[in-house]
Amino acid sequence: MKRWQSSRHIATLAWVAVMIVLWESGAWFLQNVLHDNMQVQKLPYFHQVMSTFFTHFGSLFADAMLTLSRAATGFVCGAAAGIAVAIVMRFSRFIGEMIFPYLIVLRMLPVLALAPIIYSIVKSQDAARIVLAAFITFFPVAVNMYSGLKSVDRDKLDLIYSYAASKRETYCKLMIPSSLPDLFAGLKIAAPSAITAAILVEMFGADAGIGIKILNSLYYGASSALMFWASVLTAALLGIFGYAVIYFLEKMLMPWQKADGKEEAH
Amino acid sequence: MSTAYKLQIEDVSMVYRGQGGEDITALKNVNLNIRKSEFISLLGPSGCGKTTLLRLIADLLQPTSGKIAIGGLSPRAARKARQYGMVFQSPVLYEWRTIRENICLPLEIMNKTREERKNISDEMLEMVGLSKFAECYPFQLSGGMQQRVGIARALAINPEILLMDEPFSALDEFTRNKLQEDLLRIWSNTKKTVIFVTHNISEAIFLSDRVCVLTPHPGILSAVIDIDLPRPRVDDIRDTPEFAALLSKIRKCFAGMNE
Amino acid sequence: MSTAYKLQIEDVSMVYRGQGGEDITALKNVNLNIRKSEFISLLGPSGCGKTTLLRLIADLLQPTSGKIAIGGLSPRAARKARQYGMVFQSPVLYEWRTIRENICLPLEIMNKTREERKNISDEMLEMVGLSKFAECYPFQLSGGMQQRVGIARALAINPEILLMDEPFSALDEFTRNKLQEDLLRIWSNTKKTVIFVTHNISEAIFLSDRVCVLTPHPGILSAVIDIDLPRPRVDDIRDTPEFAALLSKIRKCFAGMNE
Amino acid sequence: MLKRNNLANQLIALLFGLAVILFWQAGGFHVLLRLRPYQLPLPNEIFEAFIDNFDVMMVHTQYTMTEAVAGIFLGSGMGFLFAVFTAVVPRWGGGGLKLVTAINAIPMIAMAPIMNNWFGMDMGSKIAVVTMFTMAPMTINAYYGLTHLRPFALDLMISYAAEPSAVFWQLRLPNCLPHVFTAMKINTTVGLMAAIVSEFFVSHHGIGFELSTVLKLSQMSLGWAYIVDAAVCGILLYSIVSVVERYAIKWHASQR
Amino acid sequence: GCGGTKGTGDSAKGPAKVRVQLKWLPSAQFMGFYYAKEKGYYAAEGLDVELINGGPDLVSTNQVSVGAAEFGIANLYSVLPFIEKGHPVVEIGQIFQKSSFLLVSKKEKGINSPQDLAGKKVGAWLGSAEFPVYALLDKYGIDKDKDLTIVKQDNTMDALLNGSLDAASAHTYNEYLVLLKAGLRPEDINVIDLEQEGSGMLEDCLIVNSEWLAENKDIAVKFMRATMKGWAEACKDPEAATEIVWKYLDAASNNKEHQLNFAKEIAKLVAPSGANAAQMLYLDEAQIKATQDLALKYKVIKKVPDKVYDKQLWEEAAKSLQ
Ligand SMILES: Nc1ncnc2c1ncn2[C@@H]1O[C@H](COP(=O)(O)OP(=O)(O)OP(=O)(O)O)[C@@H](O)[C@H]1O
Ligand SMILES: Nc1ncnc2c1ncn2[C@@H]1O[C@H](COP(=O)(O)OP(=O)(O)OP(=O)(O)O)[C@@H](O)[C@H]1O
Ligand SMILES: Cc1ncc(C[n+]2csc(CCO)c2C)c(N)n1
Ligand SMILES: [Mg+2]
Ligand SMILES: [Mg+2]
Repeated sequence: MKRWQSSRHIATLAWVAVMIVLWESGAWFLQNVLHDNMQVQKLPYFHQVMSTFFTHFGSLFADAMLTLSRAATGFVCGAAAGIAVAIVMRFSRFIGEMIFPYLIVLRMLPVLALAPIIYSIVKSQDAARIVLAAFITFFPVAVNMYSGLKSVDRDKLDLIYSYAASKRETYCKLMIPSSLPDLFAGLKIAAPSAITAAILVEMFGADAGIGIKILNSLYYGASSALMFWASVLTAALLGIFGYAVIYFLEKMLMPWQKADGKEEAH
Repeated sequence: MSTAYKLQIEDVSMVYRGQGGEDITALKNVNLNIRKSEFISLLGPSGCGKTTLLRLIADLLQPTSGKIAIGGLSPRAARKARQYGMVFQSPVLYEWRTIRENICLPLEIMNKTREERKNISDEMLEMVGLSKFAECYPFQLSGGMQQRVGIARALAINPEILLMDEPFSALDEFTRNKLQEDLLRIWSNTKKTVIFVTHNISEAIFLSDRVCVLTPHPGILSAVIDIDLPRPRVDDIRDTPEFAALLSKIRKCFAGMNE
Repeated sequence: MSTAYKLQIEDVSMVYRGQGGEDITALKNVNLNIRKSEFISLLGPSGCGKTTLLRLIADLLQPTSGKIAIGGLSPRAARKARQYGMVFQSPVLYEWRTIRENICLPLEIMNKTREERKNISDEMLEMVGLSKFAECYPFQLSGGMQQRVGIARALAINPEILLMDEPFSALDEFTRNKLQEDLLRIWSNTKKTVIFVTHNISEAIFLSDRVCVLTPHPGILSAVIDIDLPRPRVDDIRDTPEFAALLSKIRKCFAGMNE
Repeated sequence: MLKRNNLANQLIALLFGLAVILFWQAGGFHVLLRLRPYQLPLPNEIFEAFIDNFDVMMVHTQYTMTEAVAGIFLGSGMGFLFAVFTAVVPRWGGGGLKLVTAINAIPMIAMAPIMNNWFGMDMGSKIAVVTMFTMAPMTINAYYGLTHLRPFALDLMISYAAEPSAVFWQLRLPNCLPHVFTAMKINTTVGLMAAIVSEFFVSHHGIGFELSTVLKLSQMSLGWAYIVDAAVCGILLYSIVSVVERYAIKWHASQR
Repeated sequence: GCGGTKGTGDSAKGPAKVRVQLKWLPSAQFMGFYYAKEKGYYAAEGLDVELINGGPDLVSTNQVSVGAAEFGIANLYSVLPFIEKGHPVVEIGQIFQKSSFLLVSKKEKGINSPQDLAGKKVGAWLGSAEFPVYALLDKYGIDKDKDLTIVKQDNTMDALLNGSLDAASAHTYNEYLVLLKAGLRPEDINVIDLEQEGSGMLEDCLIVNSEWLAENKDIAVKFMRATMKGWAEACKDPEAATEIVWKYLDAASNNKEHQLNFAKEIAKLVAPSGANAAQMLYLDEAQIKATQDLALKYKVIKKVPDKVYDKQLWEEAAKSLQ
């Protein structure tokens, strides 16, 4: 068991190592074989990005925390709304069928296009931020949760039905725990998206944040290209962090799940 | 007079829709009246509609035609009044709950206090011999152990009507005999109405006041046999000639049917 | 001499890890040799480790200690050589396949032609009495019917070693008797080695060459009893005094254990 | 009986939508949300803008849909293959799974300029963005479906010493189909969104290209016509997935 | 009441709060405001000014119109359609006195005069700054829909550098400098200067929510006065201004040398004829009319709105500054 765990870590490290080697050789290839004058923008050397990353670590970290806090607020609101709506839709088949198509319509509205109108409705940058980030988080959570709620075993439903459990209890004790795996699959998609959303919202102006770093470094050209990549890297790390939080939450909340991806005995 | 019965099944038929849209008649014109505190067994070969009938009574299915009344109530009303305790044919445990938590599920729903839950679940775990496994999750239990959890869960709430679908089929003879006796003890103490599905004829005789024999395709209630053995019944009763007579009488109901 | 045995189980123990990290010993130092074409039953109360032993033989679990050999091969090698046919305690049907497709699954894996598949599945469906339900999906079948599909699926591939985990427990007496006879017929025709888990003593006697009695906590092989009843066995054999003697002999093995 | 119920529900859903539109047309939203007429156009104005610009809109719509559909197929396909890889060799795939989710974490707006540099300013770069962002939802969902099997389902296969390919085709694949459809539903929206957002950068065609321009110029009616257009495209893609789902997994609990 | 009564305070009760919506990322482009705030000019007028950063997807005019800010910075030509549609905004000062707009191309593309743009891929900031380009094309009889491909340009110059664009829009103060920093020499770049071509349209101007203005004229005048002083001082000493701007920037993703060059270019646009506070933000009616005419011609607006600008505030402020 232990051995297996550590070999898994080694595999992750191997992946990272392979990616870095590929990255470095790609950059080298662009620079020295293709003589691409856009090499720095297209694919700067990984070690250069890392060196920028560590040189400006303090500043990147501060911005990352800012973006993370915005993302977290949006994520929590969006996920909560997603869960709630999925429950309401499953709760009443009627409501579900009535609002589901409109939910899709709503989701299809391009967020960036909606921003001006949201700004004119809520009139506060902070509130607009949360609404927009929540909007993006909402859908994967709602869809996954809804499909989980719809797949509950007939027998398990019959059991609690035979106790004439109230709807509330049916949801608390059966529907929700039984859809937790699906919900978590949705949350795993949504958590990194929430970071994306927070950064997206920074395009509407903010004092600081990873998005602002990305914007600045794009605006001022090649000299900031490394900073751009370092910021993108930071953003990706934030996303991984979000994913990891959900992953551990899942392991914590669902002890009955046997170790997933159990190895086959072929 | 009709109110003398706890359960009235009148001309009940159940037709499922098959894959190709064709009809599968699971039950046809079943009539049965069950008195309060009666112990009834439903006996019949595989696929004859026993589970279907139990599910109709429990309001988990609606009959295609006919009517079911539970002490004057509709199955729905009786269910809402929480008169039912049900043991399913498969254990139907919630995999996110430990064994104890599974047994406590209906107790929580019926708003028992934490202490009551603890006491009742302890008692039930003891009865089905799983005290040591209280904090295990279902996947850690053997098939028979899981089935016993299902039984413990149904008995925990002390319902007015106990619907049991082949509860002992996965159990060995000794465990089974012990639980049969436990069930009879509980039944005689609490005067529940029990509807017990089984395919084991001797089990049906040992437990029941009456045995209802169902024959398949479509499921028809072909005989209702009174079991006038004295109570309390103990294990030795199985070796009496009366018992043997009933056994062969019921066997005969099925004879010829099996081809 | 050792090669005379099809299956050798040497000092096998199996320990599961419990929830709190504590150990659950399911099997302890089990020793058993099984000859080729022998029909062996594993008998024992719920939770004594019957399923565990079967899974160890089938290479679905690795023993904590001890060794299992199948005609000189490791369980893994035997499995890879496709010597096993297995009936699980629960039906384990794939819900996206119809009944026929479920039965054909191993046939597909073993690259039988379409026509062979059709013929074999027709024959198996006929045997378990489900021809009419060939095109149904599992959820449309009763519990016992599902279990019969699992049996049909295992017999379809005509494996060298048949591992059956309480295959008939959800079946009524008649269906059960019929399938028992079918199984014996197939066995005597094809000379398979059968390891049959059951908690039904009379079933074990009726079918087996030898009955292995397991006692629980931890699972220990406490007795191996030769069943020297003549073959072919027919239903009437159950009423012979020899049968009764074996029955009570085995019952005694369990006596006292049940408290 | 169930059929008629469905129909009635759909009718009510339709009526609900109509009611919302009527409420909007009557200026209800403007009162409720305290909006000026120019901040939110009325349905009839949107409709007129739609009619007036129909031909141009269809050109842009086609462009964006092509990007989205191509990217969704590429991304979902790659994501699925990755999930398969991870399920087959969990030891190696596990680390890769983290990398795929890391890609999902890169903000679209940072990816668009990079992709423009790599693949030019035409469709290629937009398809690349869509591909990247539809990968993770598929990978995560498909991996879940490939590995979370019913108890003993895998044991059955193992007892047959089934080839890994048989385990895959006969067990893992059907078991994960419902999850693949969930992912495809998410991807229809993610994909369209990614296509539109990447057109907010260097571009010369597409709904996002038009939308970003038109809205900034305060041409709200036309902007909303494009918003409605995008929504219709999304629903179209979503409906296609739903219909395929209904036929592909009619055995699944969610379809009964 | 959706106007901007919020954010104002009775001067008796401490400083009046005023919000200014910048049109873009913080940079030397807004150095006059930072200067005035940092040097206490606003405080001296009894104002507490908050400068709100913009971004690529933010429409500053919209923010002012909905009351998220009282004042805003925007291109005059993009404000016009908002005013036409009835948004309660009005121009009260012109920050850039002339256009900074260039069309740049690499020498090897052979775009030596505007006529050569035909058949090329030309970048324009669609939605915010495309009209000067259209005006130029029109002047040379090039049909923007048929004779060339207009491509939506992002906030980088990568597309020009990697060759997927033949010509790109650029401001003197940033994009042109970015090209130089990317390694191009001035002689490698062909430049079409829209100001020289007579197609330049007025860019950064100061707008205000007119509903708020109606009740807060005195505050607006104070704000104007401090702002004009800020701009004058900043333009006089771009080095000092850059130091102040730097405090508002994210040091990690900015470059001080670039900001200084940036500031110097801005100074040329804001104070082309000397940095006299009373002449800052001057509203040149002829130039405004020229911009309106171009906007009308290229269908940015259907007709010239009644009231695009309000000169009264500037006059009051300028008077008190003399
Ligand atoms: N995955 C597991 N984790 C922990 N303990 C387990 C696990 N599987 C089985 N056990 C324990 O091992 C013991 C034997 O289980 P097994 O399933 O072999 O019993 P069995 O003889 O088949 O019983 P039954 O007749 O009820 O099916 C039981 O006490 C059970 O709790
Ligand atoms: N959901 C369903 N759809 C279609 N047919 C069904 C469905 N459920 C049950 N049936 C059919 O109804 C008949 C009776 O089923 P039922 O489950 O009541 O049998 P049973 O008497 O409980 O059998 P067993 O002893 O095997 O559990 C069977 O022929 C079965 O195929
Ligand atoms: C997406 C995008 N739109 C416009 C510009 C051009 N631009 C750069 S700064 C600025 C504000 C004031 O001059 C403007 C309009 C850009 N770079 N990126
Ligand atoms: Mg049944
Ligand atoms: Mg077992």
